[in-house]
Amino acid sequence: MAVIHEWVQDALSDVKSGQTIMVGGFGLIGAPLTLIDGLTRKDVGGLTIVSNNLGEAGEGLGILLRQQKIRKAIGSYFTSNREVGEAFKQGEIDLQLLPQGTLAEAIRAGGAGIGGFYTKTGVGTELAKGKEERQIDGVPYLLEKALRADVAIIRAHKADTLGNLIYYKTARNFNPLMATAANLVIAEVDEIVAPGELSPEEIVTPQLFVDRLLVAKKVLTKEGVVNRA
Amino acid sequence: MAVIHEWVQDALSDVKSGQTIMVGGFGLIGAPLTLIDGLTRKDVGGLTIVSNNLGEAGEGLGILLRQQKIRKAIGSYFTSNREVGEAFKQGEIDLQLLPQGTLAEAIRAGGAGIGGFYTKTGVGTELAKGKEERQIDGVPYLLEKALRADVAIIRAHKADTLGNLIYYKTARNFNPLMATAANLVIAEVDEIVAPGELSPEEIVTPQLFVDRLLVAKKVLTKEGVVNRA
Amino acid sequence: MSIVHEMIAKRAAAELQGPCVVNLGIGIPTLVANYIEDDVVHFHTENGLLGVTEVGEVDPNLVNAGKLPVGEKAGAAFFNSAESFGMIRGGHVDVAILGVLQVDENGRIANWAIPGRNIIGVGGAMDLLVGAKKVIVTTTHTTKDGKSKLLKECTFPITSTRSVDMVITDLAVFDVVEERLILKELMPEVTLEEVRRRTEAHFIVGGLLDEHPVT
Amino acid sequence: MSIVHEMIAKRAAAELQGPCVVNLGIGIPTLVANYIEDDVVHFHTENGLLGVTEVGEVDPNLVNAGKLPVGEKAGAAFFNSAESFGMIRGGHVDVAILGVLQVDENGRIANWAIPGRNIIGVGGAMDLLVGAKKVIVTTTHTTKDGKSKLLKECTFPITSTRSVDMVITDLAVFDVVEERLILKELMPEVTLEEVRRRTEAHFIVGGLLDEHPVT
Repeated sequence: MAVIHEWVQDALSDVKSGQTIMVGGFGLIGAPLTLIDGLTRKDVGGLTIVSNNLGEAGEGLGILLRQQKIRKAIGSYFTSNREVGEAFKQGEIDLQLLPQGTLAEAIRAGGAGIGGFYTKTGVGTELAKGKEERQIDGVPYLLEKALRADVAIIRAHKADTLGNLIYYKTARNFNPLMATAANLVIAEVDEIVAPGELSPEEIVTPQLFVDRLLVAKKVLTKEGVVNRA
Repeated sequence: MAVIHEWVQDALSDVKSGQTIMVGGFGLIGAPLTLIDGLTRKDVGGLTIVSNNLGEAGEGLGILLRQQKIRKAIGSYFTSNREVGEAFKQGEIDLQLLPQGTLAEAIRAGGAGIGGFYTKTGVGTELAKGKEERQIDGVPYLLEKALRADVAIIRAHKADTLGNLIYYKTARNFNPLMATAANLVIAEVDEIVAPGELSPEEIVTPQLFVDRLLVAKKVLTKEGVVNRA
Repeated sequence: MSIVHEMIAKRAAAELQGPCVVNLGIGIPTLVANYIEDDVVHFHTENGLLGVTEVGEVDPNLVNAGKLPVGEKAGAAFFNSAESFGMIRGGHVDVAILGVLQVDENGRIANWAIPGRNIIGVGGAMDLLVGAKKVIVTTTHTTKDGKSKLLKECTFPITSTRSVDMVITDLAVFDVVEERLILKELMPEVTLEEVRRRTEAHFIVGGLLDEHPVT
Repeated sequence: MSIVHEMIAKRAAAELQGPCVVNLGIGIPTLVANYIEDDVVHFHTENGLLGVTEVGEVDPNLVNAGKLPVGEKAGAAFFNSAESFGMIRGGHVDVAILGVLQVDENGRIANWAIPGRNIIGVGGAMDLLVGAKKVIVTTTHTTKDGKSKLLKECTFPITSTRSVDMVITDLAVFDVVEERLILKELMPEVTLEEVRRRTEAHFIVGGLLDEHPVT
């Protein structure tokens, strides 16, 4: 059940320094660009960010990185922003690298009350270091722990006023998972419609997961990130 | 990618005695009634059935039970068919009882290459017997193993000819999960349409999970199970 | 269902205030929906629907966890069983209202098995107990043959090590605080003496005991 | 992309016969789709689409794992990242075609990290290695400075303990059988001698070596 906010700073009002924040998107695709922009204008620091990437150099979460507001990042592919590696070498940021499927599954587990799970992915590799390995029916698996966050900021296509969400093409990615795995879930959307306008069969994120809604003001277009007219 | 079958016995042609078979449905709702009926007419035995229930007395999977074709059942609620308890007392059937959420999660895990998972559900109860308990971040969890099957028979609403599936209201239940967790997946549906007729955003079971399609001949109506005109 | 059941359901309904997601068990809990007019109370049924409302035209494929026909309200959503129990286990359901066979004096319940009977089913009971933020139990105070359902210890297998939050019977309402039953209200025309006589479990009488809360 | 890359991609495309679900990695693998006309070959991209086809009108929110614009064909489906990797890890993807940095003589690959460089990313590589039924590697045979990418042992961190099934380079095609590289084909105008000279890894020359399979 969602509250609709007009201003991004109102939507972000309970975000505090030191929190863990999940951020949807695969690079800029499906990223909550308005809410990320709001974070760059907010006086918070020491954040732990759970997101597949840290944006690109100076774009999206890449701005938060430059602002040194990120203490730690948990993701699968930081290569898309070469400044992450620099910051890591300088000791400015902690990184936890997970295979993309493990990242997605760990977030889903966090949202579903699953404490951890055994995956085949990563067994025998550098990313298995420090993780418990266990045979199940003769096959080796790694134990991976669930991930949860204080806040999730996500991007969807349409919401109804209750907070039900549908997504758009490959902008779906991590967003429906993160919607389940945080204490406070804030979604930015293209459009907010009345309950009943979204088919009950096509709703991807039922409203019980969503706390706050905001209409997107920054959107990804063919020409890059622009302010919506 | 699916092959369309006209006759139920062709759709069931690779089902063999001793196999593990997942059967969709919550009671008769969303159960693949045509395929179950096909199983009752097929010379197979010693089956392990994974299904929330074993139908009702003399209905659905309840017929297979009377035919003594079921060696073992894994499910969450056998109470809806009192003959299950009788068969169990007589030693005619093995039962493995799981909480409904654990059953659903174990099937999903089997389909997703997850070997096992830690759930809070059932800790400290009779259903925890013989299961590993483990603290994660100070909270006790039980280890539950993934479930897989040789064959899944499921019920969907519409398919396209590739095998993409959508479901109907609460007849969805376990069906999309079982579609992922068996070596051979057979779906019965109300209607088969051309690719592109189902919206890519609303498809619940993508076609890579589905091997065989059959149009339902036995359907659940307000008057009970009837043959489709 | 009897008047007694309706009275219990009505009292449980009074607990559902403001925006909340509520899962109703089979039996008395199902009746609770009849006493809710608030549009911000959303009913979840674990077989895969959020937004349950009263049945309009009967659809055999639109049912609740008791396999009874229901309706879907505007803004409802359907989902699969893993998603549904992810909601429950993951702490996204605010309140579960459940029937029970027994409650012990620590507020733990037994509601899924009777040893020696052909009742071999647990369904969603254990998931709801570990996952719902608040669990309210609705039950007749005694069995048909007059035995207390509120016992020192459950003789049937427990559903969870978690204590419920509230027990509503035809005689009284108990809060469960720090694993102790606190008598909070008496139902109309019920005396404290009667509750004492018909309750095996030890309970504490609350400081502000209200004898006639339901009018 | 160069003619060499196109040649490698074309050879890989020849492996995709009949109904199959194929995941294409970034780089040379992406080119493979250009050589597939068979309607029963379905491309999966791990960011959430089955039914990738060539891009029509560019949509910034319709991309592949390399974040390049793609199209969706009739019968395509979108899904979230957990569902997508459930498909991969769960064994529902028939073939993965991947780029590599190095291959060892047991057919194990390194394709996700270069120690000392600011490349801190693994993406879906490890999931594809453990989950895809068949893994085909496409790569130039040597690095830009002429060093063999087929090594006795990988010097970069390996992606999985699983060996791939086939290695396709601009010089040759190798099957991996019981963790050994079997030279299966030579690319046009390439001699066995040249392959030997430019390959550090030990390999076995297959019995039916075909020197000019691609015309």
